Amino acid sequence: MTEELKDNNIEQVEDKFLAPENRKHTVTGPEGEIIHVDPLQDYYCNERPKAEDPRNKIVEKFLNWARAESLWVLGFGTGCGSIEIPPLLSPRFDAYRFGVAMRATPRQSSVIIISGYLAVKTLKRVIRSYEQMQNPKFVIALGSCTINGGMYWDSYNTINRLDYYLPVDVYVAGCMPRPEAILAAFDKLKTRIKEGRAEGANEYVEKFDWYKANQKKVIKNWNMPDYNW
Amino acid sequence: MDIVKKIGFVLLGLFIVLNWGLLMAGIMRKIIARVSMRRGIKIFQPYINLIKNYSIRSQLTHGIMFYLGPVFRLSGGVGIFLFMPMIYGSDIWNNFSFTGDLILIAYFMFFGMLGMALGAGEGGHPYSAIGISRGLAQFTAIELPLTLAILSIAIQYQSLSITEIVAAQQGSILNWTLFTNPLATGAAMISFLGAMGHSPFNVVMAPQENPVGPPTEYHGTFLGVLQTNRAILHVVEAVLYMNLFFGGANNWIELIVKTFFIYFWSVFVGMVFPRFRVDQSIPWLLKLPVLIGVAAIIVFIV
Amino acid sequence: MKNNLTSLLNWNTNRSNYPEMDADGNPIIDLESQKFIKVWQGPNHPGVTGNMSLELTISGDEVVDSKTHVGYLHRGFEKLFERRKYIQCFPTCIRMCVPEPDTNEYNLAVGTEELGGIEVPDTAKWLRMLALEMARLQVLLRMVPGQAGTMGLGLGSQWGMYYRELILDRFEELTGGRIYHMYILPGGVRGLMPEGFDKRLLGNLDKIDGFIADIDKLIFSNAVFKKRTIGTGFIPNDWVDHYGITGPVARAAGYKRDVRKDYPYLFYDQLDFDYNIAQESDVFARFEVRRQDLVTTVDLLRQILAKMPRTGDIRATTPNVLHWKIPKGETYVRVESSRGEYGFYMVSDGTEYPRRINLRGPSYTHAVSVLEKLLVNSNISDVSAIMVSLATCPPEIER
Amino acid sequence: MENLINKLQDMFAVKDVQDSKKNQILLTVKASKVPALLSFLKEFEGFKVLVMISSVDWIEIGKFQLSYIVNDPDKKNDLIIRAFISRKEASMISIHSLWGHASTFQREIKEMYGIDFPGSPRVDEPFLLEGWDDTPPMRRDFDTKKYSEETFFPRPGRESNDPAEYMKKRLYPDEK
Repeated sequence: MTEELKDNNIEQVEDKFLAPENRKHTVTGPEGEIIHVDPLQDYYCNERPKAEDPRNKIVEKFLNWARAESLWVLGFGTGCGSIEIPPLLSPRFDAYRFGVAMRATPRQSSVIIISGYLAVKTLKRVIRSYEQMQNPKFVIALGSCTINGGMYWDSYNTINRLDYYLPVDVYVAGCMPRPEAILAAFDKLKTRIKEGRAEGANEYVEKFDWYKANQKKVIKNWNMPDYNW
Repeated sequence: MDIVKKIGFVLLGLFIVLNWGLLMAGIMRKIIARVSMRRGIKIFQPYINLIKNYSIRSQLTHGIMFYLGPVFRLSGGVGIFLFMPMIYGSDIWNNFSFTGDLILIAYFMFFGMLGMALGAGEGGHPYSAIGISRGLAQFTAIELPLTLAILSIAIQYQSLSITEIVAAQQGSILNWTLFTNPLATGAAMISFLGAMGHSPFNVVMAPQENPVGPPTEYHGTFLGVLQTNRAILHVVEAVLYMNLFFGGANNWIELIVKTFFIYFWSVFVGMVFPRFRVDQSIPWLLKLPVLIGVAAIIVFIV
Repeated sequence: MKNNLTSLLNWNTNRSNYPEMDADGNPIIDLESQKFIKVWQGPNHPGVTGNMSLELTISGDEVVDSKTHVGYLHRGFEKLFERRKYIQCFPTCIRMCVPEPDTNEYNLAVGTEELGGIEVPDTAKWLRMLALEMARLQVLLRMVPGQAGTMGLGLGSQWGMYYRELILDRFEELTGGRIYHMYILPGGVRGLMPEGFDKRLLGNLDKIDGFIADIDKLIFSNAVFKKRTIGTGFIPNDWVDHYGITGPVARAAGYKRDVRKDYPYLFYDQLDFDYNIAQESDVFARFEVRRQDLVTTVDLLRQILAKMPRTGDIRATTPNVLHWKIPKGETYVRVESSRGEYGFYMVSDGTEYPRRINLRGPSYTHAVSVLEKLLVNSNISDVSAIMVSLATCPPEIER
Repeated sequence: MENLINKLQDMFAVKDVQDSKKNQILLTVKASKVPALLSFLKEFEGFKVLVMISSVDWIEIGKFQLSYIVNDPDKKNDLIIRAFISRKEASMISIHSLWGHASTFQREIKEMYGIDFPGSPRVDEPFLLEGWDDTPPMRRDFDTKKYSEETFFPRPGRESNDPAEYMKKRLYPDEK
């Protein structure tokens, strides 16, 4: 018992940003039994993610065509680039023509558009949204700020390179990229998917430890489960 | 041997209905896009979305009810289809229609919703719970005018069999319930707006008010099943209205044209109205449409 | 007994005393009691403008307590300005409010000119006015139908986006940029109007007149829209000064607050326009004020085009901008943006780097303190409508 | 305005009065007198609106400047009231009871400069940052470039060339 208490104490000292209700603690049940609770563990997804290999070649080719022609984008405007997303869906540019649609929930979307710079606080939410999306999933990064920090290269609160935290499929340069550029990015992404090269989700699984280490270096307040698929 | 042939035709009918549902969704999306000055999606986009959803590699389930939710929903849609006579006068296309099918269908319309409630509840997302409680509350209010209309028709035609109701409307366009019983048609068409999930009664699935509502947690194959059901449900509910109020169909072409216009009515209204809140829509539904429905019954009792 | 019966029949009871408050005026909320649920709206939620989140405690469909959480867009602009010269601040500062960037450049330019003692030529002033009003127009074209979009009437927003594109085209012609223009610099503006620009702009304005007539029919006379908005999100009169509410939100409460009239800058005193005021102070009134603003802005653009000189000096001579030492001083400059008073507090310490540039955007009060109060006892479905009616723009809160 | 300034000089010993521009006056007052001055202005002189509270770090003299901008919406006047407090153990009297949004400004200043406002609502909660354990970022002695380079994996950029030297190297490599 003392061992465990010690462990808990160490945990608490290390995670000074962890909210009190999120720390590991023990609860006494109605019949006197002691239950250990780790609020940051998601009990449905408490195993490491697995890579999902493509099926046989011909079937996969057909499925990839369907995936490419129906891109459901997570409606999460992370930065200033999101000002160009509504025009994208409006009469002038009309991305619906190309099978692009916005979805409100990460579970149903296959593309996440990182629209511009990511503040550390947003990065945490983006990672969580990304992990909740289902394999196969793709990332489009808009703007110079996701490539090298862009205008905010020396800011203390924005990340510099997105590919250290998430596997990026398509980068769009510019500040801010015009809707035409975003349409071109969708086109590029479609080509990648049809060629079977957009395996970002599997890449994320393979280099999982590296990604997690990078993410935890930046996000000091790691107030979420390690896996949440 | 006969029953095998029957099952074969039922499955074929289901296939036609599914395809027409998906196509109709594409056409409607195209019309909506044209009104908002866009070109809109490809007409076959719903098919691609469906294939994509079935091809998602990883899925996760939150438990047995979560898994069964879409199955219940689908059986609700297929159940209506099974007992719905599609084509009047045709032996093979009237499915398993029997004398009391109207009551069974009215039950099946609610059945999918209940299954969905169980599944969405187990999903664990607070917005699905909020969405489904809104949905059930509102759907009860939506069903009420429809039930009154059905009662009114049953009294009018002295029958609870859809086939007989359709038979009574044959002959001339003036024999349709639309003209013989306009009050019941009015109440039922208002209820149809709610059943189709378009504005002003779509606060259940509203993206702005609560992100997508009950299916928030559903993805991949689960979502594919829900979409399949949606395509079937839209057609069979339109077919129900067609049978009850618009004289039924003598062939598939007539069915397609009529269901298209019936469904278009809900899209048309949904295009130009924002949505009600639940606490506004329920009182609204309980006032005017219910009064019309009651009036429709009184007219035939007296 | 009778009282109970009437309250049973009346479903719009006064809920403002629910839940009970403690001595400090904070609601007593016991999450363990199962009466309340905590839900988060945002940052990943289509009903929230921009990247922001609301922590709502709800009881049934009613919000009983709300907390705003901002900082998802924090880039540390005010720190970055310390490392940049005044001219280098321009490309950075326009990103502080993305939907309407021109007010940022104008404020920074005017502040720099005031501290550095520079007089701007007349033509440049007219062109600045043109740019500012065009910016306001493109925001309002998005925002006015967007109010109906929060309730599921997306048709108006789609049309609005089309007409906004026309104005963005004119911006591209005038400045070369679509969203970020960098047109207004210290000492003047970057260029004259291109040939035929005013004819094309006037053509677009005529089209926008037609659009306003369309949304009048689609949204203003829409029964469901009125039912949703009238009486929703009521701001009491005494909040206006107590919370520093400005712009259309204050005007919808009957207050005459418009920087263009109160502290005339540029040549706004030569133009003929009036305060757009409503009294009801609910979502519908704010929407109506914005719609009036849209009409006024179109009218102002016509007046500006009629009155402005077509040629002339557009740039005062300034010292070399890379070695320009601004004298020591402090100033507060303000401009009327589409959301309200938009001000910069600038402190110079006599070097070529600014000591401090602090932005005070209207959302800073509207979306943090006012929104938190306003959401209490509202329906959870109305949250996004109220948020949009306050014209929340998260990047200017967080900078 | 002049009348008012004379009154303020008598009552609160304001000093350093400057006209920054038309209808805008800068003045300095002792930090302890700020709440009294502000409530006087609010109640009796019509300065009903608090425009903003800002802060400036004067690291050279070891002081923080707090600026309160108040506005009279009827007579259209602005006052910028400056108060200086020590940089060590910086603390200031909170004015959250005078204006509803003052606490938001104070919360931000607490986070960005580390100036404490005892009693202000939610002042200790993080406002913009999350999990920040370094020097408060807006202080002059916090180096944002260094922090960014150490934390955020900077992407190695192009070698920047001095154009004059580059041209010389390309075109006249032999010349000394």
